[in-house]
Amino acid sequence: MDNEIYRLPRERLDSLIERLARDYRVVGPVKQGATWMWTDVRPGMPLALDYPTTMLPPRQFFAPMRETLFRYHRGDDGRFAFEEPAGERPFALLGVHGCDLTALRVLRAFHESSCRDRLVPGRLDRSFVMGLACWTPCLPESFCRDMGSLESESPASLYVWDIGGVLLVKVQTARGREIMRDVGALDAATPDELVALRKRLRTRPEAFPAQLQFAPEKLATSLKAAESDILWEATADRCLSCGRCNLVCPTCTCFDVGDQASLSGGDGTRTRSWTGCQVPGFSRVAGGHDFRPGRAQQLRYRIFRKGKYMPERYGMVGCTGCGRCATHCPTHISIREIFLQVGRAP
Amino acid sequence: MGASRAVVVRHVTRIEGHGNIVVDLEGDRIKRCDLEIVESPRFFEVLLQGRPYDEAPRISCRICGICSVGHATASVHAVEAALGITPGPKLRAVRRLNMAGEWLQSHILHVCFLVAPDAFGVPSIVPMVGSHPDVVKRALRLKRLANDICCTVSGRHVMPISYHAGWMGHWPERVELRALQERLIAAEEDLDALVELFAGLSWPVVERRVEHLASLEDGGAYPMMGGPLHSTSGAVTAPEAYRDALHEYLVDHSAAKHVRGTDGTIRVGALARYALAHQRLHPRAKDAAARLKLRADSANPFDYVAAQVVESVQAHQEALDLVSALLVDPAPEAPARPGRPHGGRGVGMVEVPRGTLVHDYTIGADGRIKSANCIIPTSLNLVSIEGDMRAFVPSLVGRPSPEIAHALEMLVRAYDPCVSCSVH
Amino acid sequence: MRPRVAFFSFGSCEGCQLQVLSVEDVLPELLSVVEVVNFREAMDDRGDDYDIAFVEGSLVKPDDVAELQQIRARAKILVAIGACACLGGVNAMRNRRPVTELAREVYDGRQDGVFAALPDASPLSSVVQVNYEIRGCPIDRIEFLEAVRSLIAGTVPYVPPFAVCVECTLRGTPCLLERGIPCLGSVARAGCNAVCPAYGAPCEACRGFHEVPNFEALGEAFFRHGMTRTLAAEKLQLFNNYREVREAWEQAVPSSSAT
Amino acid sequence: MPQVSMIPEACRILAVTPHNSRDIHFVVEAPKQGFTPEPGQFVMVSLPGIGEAPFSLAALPGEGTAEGTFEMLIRRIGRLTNLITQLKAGDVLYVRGPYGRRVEWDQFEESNLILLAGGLGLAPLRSFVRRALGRRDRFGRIDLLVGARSPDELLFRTDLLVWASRQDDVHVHLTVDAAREGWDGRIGVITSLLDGLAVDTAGTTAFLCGPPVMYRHCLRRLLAMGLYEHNLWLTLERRMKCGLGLCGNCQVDGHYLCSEGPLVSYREVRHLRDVV
Ligand SMILES: Cc1cc2nc3c(=O)[nH]c(=O)nc-3n(C[C@H](O)[C@H](O)[C@H](O)COP(=O)(O)OP(=O)(O)OC[C@H]3O[C@@H](n4cnc5c(N)ncnc54)[C@H](O)[C@@H]3O)c2cc1C
Ligand code: SF4
Ligand code: SF4
Ligand code: SF4
Repeated sequence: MDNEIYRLPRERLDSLIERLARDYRVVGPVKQGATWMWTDVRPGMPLALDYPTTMLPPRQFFAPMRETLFRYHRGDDGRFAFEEPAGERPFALLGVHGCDLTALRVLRAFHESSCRDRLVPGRLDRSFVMGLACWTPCLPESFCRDMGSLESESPASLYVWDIGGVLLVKVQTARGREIMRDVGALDAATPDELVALRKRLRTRPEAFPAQLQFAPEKLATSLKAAESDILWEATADRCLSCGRCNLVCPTCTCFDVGDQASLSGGDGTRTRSWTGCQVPGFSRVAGGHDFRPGRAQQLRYRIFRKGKYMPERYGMVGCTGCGRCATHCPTHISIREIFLQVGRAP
Repeated sequence: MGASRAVVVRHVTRIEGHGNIVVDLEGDRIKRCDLEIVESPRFFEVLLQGRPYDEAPRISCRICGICSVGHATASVHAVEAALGITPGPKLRAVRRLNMAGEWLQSHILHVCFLVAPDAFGVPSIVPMVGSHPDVVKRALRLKRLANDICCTVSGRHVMPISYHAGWMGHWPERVELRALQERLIAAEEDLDALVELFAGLSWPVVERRVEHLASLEDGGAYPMMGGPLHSTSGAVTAPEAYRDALHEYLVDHSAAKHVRGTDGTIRVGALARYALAHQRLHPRAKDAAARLKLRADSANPFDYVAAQVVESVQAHQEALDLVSALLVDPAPEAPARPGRPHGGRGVGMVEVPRGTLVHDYTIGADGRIKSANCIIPTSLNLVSIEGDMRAFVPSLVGRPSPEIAHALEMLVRAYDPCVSCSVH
Repeated sequence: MRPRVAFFSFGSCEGCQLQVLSVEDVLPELLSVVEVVNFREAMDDRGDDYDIAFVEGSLVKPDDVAELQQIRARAKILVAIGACACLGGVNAMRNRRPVTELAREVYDGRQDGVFAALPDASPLSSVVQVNYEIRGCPIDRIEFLEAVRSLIAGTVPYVPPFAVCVECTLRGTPCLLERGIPCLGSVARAGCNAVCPAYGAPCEACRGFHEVPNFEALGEAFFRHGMTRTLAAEKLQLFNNYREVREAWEQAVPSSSAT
Repeated sequence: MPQVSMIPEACRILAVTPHNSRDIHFVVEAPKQGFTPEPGQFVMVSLPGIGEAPFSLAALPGEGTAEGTFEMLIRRIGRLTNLITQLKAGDVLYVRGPYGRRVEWDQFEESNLILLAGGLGLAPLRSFVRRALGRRDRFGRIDLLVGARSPDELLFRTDLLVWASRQDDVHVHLTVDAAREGWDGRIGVITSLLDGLAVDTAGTTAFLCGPPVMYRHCLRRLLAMGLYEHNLWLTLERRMKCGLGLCGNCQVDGHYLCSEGPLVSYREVRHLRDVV
């Protein structure tokens, strides 16, 4: 593998962005106030290679937060005609951490299991991803190492280690090689650099102390044992049903559908927008019956979906350990603590 | 002794809030001639008590939908004065831009939507959509632009969001400013046509000796963001000493307090500002005043309309200048820190579309408002409005009651009173 | 036939009516789908024959009650617009103190004639049946137009059941609460596109609450972010202080004894 | 294939029959492409600008209704249905589908069938009855048990009359929760209709559709009667926004009922939470 690792002098990042901008809309993490957001980057803008993590996950580019499904227009015969929006420019995501790379694999697994929507898989195919290795946990709530996503290097055409002076880039796809060639960065990493990299990788786990005392594959069984409502109720007392945990989660996929229209109703759009199982109204049907009423049941559902249903159905745990939901929960309901609790339960 | 008759207009239309005109005539003799203010008191001065000062601009802007930016500005000025905060130049520029937006919005609403129907003899702007589509479209475009200025600066055109003592919760971004700049330039034609339209209209004349007041800024800018209170009598009063110049008192027929100047009737608003500061106008606004034949010494309340048209041109030019200046460097400014964090008393006095607005707060060491007093331009004008009604009625007595009523409504409307504001 | 609509206002700043007037770009279209028969702020017409009445403001003075009942009797559909009409809004903050005290502070104790005030400022629903509510201080013009569109189409307006946080997060606004700013978004009803946090001010729940507000947890959230639980109660007073609205949170978050 | 599979097709309403003040029966032109539904499937119906919702097929094309058409019974209950139920013949609905799991009908052959319909639940079960009657010789005894809140709310009365007159083919049992004068039928909950029903436990398949409260009681009774879990079929109607197994609103324990249901056997879902 070592012969596929090249050196990218830091100042060449700019030419990389420039090169990508020819074919893609280029986005990377940018600090906005107190938070990091995925934002368009242009050559000349410093690309943050040491950002903690973004508030909103990269899935926003594959399944936009609010996405127009189609536009409609009432014709002279009184009937509506429908029109799909034009396909957007494919994008290149720069600096995606292991947790978020894992999440992209979860998204693909989910969509390929029930692939009647071609928007998301299509975007996954067309986009360009540059992964980025982490050396320290992003957030106090991160437990990516325990979830096995710290080491994730795919799906990414290029994968970057920042080892101080120079950036080491692993080429993982033909497209990645093409881009590296175009920016003239096909100098192999030197033996010294590779030694340095290996050393860093060896000591990295020390920076990520273990948070769970069991393997993530065990989650499904421990959760099955955690059917008891007491656990859920005690935690859910603190839940505001604000839905932030769902929205910031990199592997949530649920959406709501709604129509917007002009005043006379003649023109409009049908859009889908993110929602989630902890958002009020999610499981309620006409007439007001809610099949999953109450915060405890909804909280339980989210955790079960990540830890049990998703691995059972898609072969991948739905939680990547990124720490977003706990960090952005107003009362710090922590999925890590819940996993820990159920894992400890007899 | 002639027959007695009453002219009553319940809830004068096309003004903000609820007011009744009540006139009792006995032959030619005026027995009673009042503008009853029957708006509901909401006790804002009490609502503010005990609240943290950061909330003050957001609470007090709810006094009035039309001049919410003005209230937020006066309020934030009062807080800043109490805490010893000196806002930076960019903060002042952004706030002034927002005020210019509100002036434009409020004046256009008044002259085009509320007053123009009188000139065209229709009950509202709705029939004008068919009869004068250009006038209406132009008014709508200008109003939209004015609203968008306010949205860009403070998030909404009613109830600004981003106002804090010493800082902004949001700074307009370059793209937003550039978009505004383009639209402001494009709107010059519309303003020109507006001046043209009003230059061709004529109004009744009611002249009476009054004192005009406006708070003039140091430095020669057109009065908007406040400063010492100047009078056409020559008197100048510091904002903190406003009580020396303005005496509030209660009358039976008005939930809004009446205010007396040192020397009887006072007037504030566009016409007063014009009287005191017409030399400070932008050349284009001066030109508009010339086309409208607006005299600097006019005391005719119907000239408020022309003065508002002039000020619309002024507000538009100011907005354009401010946007262009901000575009040179739109980066946010560092927040200004309090020099007196333990609080104290502060007075915010600004010129809102309808005239001089005063917010006077005392803030305690705990950061809460201990007491508040607000004086509203419409209150300042009430005595004058009634005085003008009294001066106007004798020239109307020969006419049928509905005509008298209509003429008086037009007079009241000319002042652009904001009744819910005046009662607060 | 175009439905006839009328606008009325009680104790308020008339900002919601102003929002209605600020639909400039679609005003001609609006006038082609409804007939406005009464709108004192903008027109002389005073039609008494209307299908839909949009009513702004709280009931604050004694005459208001009968007047509202008359509107209710005439209108087929009565829509409360704005925080004052739906919740009591800022007006209800005064209900913390007896009206005699307020009169003493502001009107030298006078409570007669034009100075008369009801003991409590209250929402329309305290006196009549309200068919629909368009919330917010002020109402959102898009939401208003959407409601009009639904009503003229013959169905009920959509009301989002979830919290302002949902819209706030989807807008990508960094959370104010996380920075120790007392934001009520997690209990407030969405629909405004979380405009306040986006412009740097905490949400003050001017649209009332979403379907399942958890006020204990709100106090807890404030506490975890370095504020007091009492502060939560204090913020809730701003727009949600009318008796029946207050009942929802009063027990859950301790109130300071301060006024 | 378009990228977005949620674009509907304009389908003309051919006939409208109110069954009572809020339940309206529609005969609708079927979408042109690939519309070959099975009983238990549903369509997504929308009015642009208002919204979209799932509705069961009350008759499949060519099975008791003309080829190229299908039927629905729609109850006025909210934002969208308020408007749909005001439409007239000639108006247009926007339809996509069919959606939902295709359950093989061969497996039910030779079996006795019990169909339990509570209220609106008769709408989907009507296409089951028609399918069975259309191939009458392949099934054993057929019992249709219908419960309604009141006589006024009994739906598809013409069908019920016709079926009732075909004693040899299908046994129709009716009950209402509460009656007013003039009703001489049975009064009581739908489970009471199971009393005295002679069944061959191994050879009987039951289909249930009705309001949420109905399921638990009926299932308990049917199991007590000795029916096998894999022979009990339920239609599980949840909130559905896409019909494609994507939006997640219909999930039960990770199962997407819009594509893995709504028709499921009790055996398949028994262990799931909040199913009944
Ligand atoms: C598989 C299936 C089959 C159905 N068959 C029929 C039928 O044959 N006849 C009939 O009258 N009704 C049927 N329903 C219920 C029907 O979908 C609801 O009555 C309808 O969604 C009400 O929409 P509304 O906008 O009028 O109501 P509102 O209460 O205003 O609904 C608001 C939104 O919530 C969603 N929603 C509400 N209730 C449901 C629900 N039960 N299922 C899915 N989404 C919901 C809708 O998308 C709707 O846009 C069926 C539901 C499902 C899941
Ligand atoms: S973010 Fe926290 S409070 Fe909000 S819904 Fe999720 S678990 Fe509940
Ligand atoms: S800023 Fe307020 S509304 Fe936005 S997410 Fe945070 S708590 Fe919710
Ligand atoms: S963010 Fe909160 S206070 Fe602001 S408009 Fe929305 S509901 Fe009202």
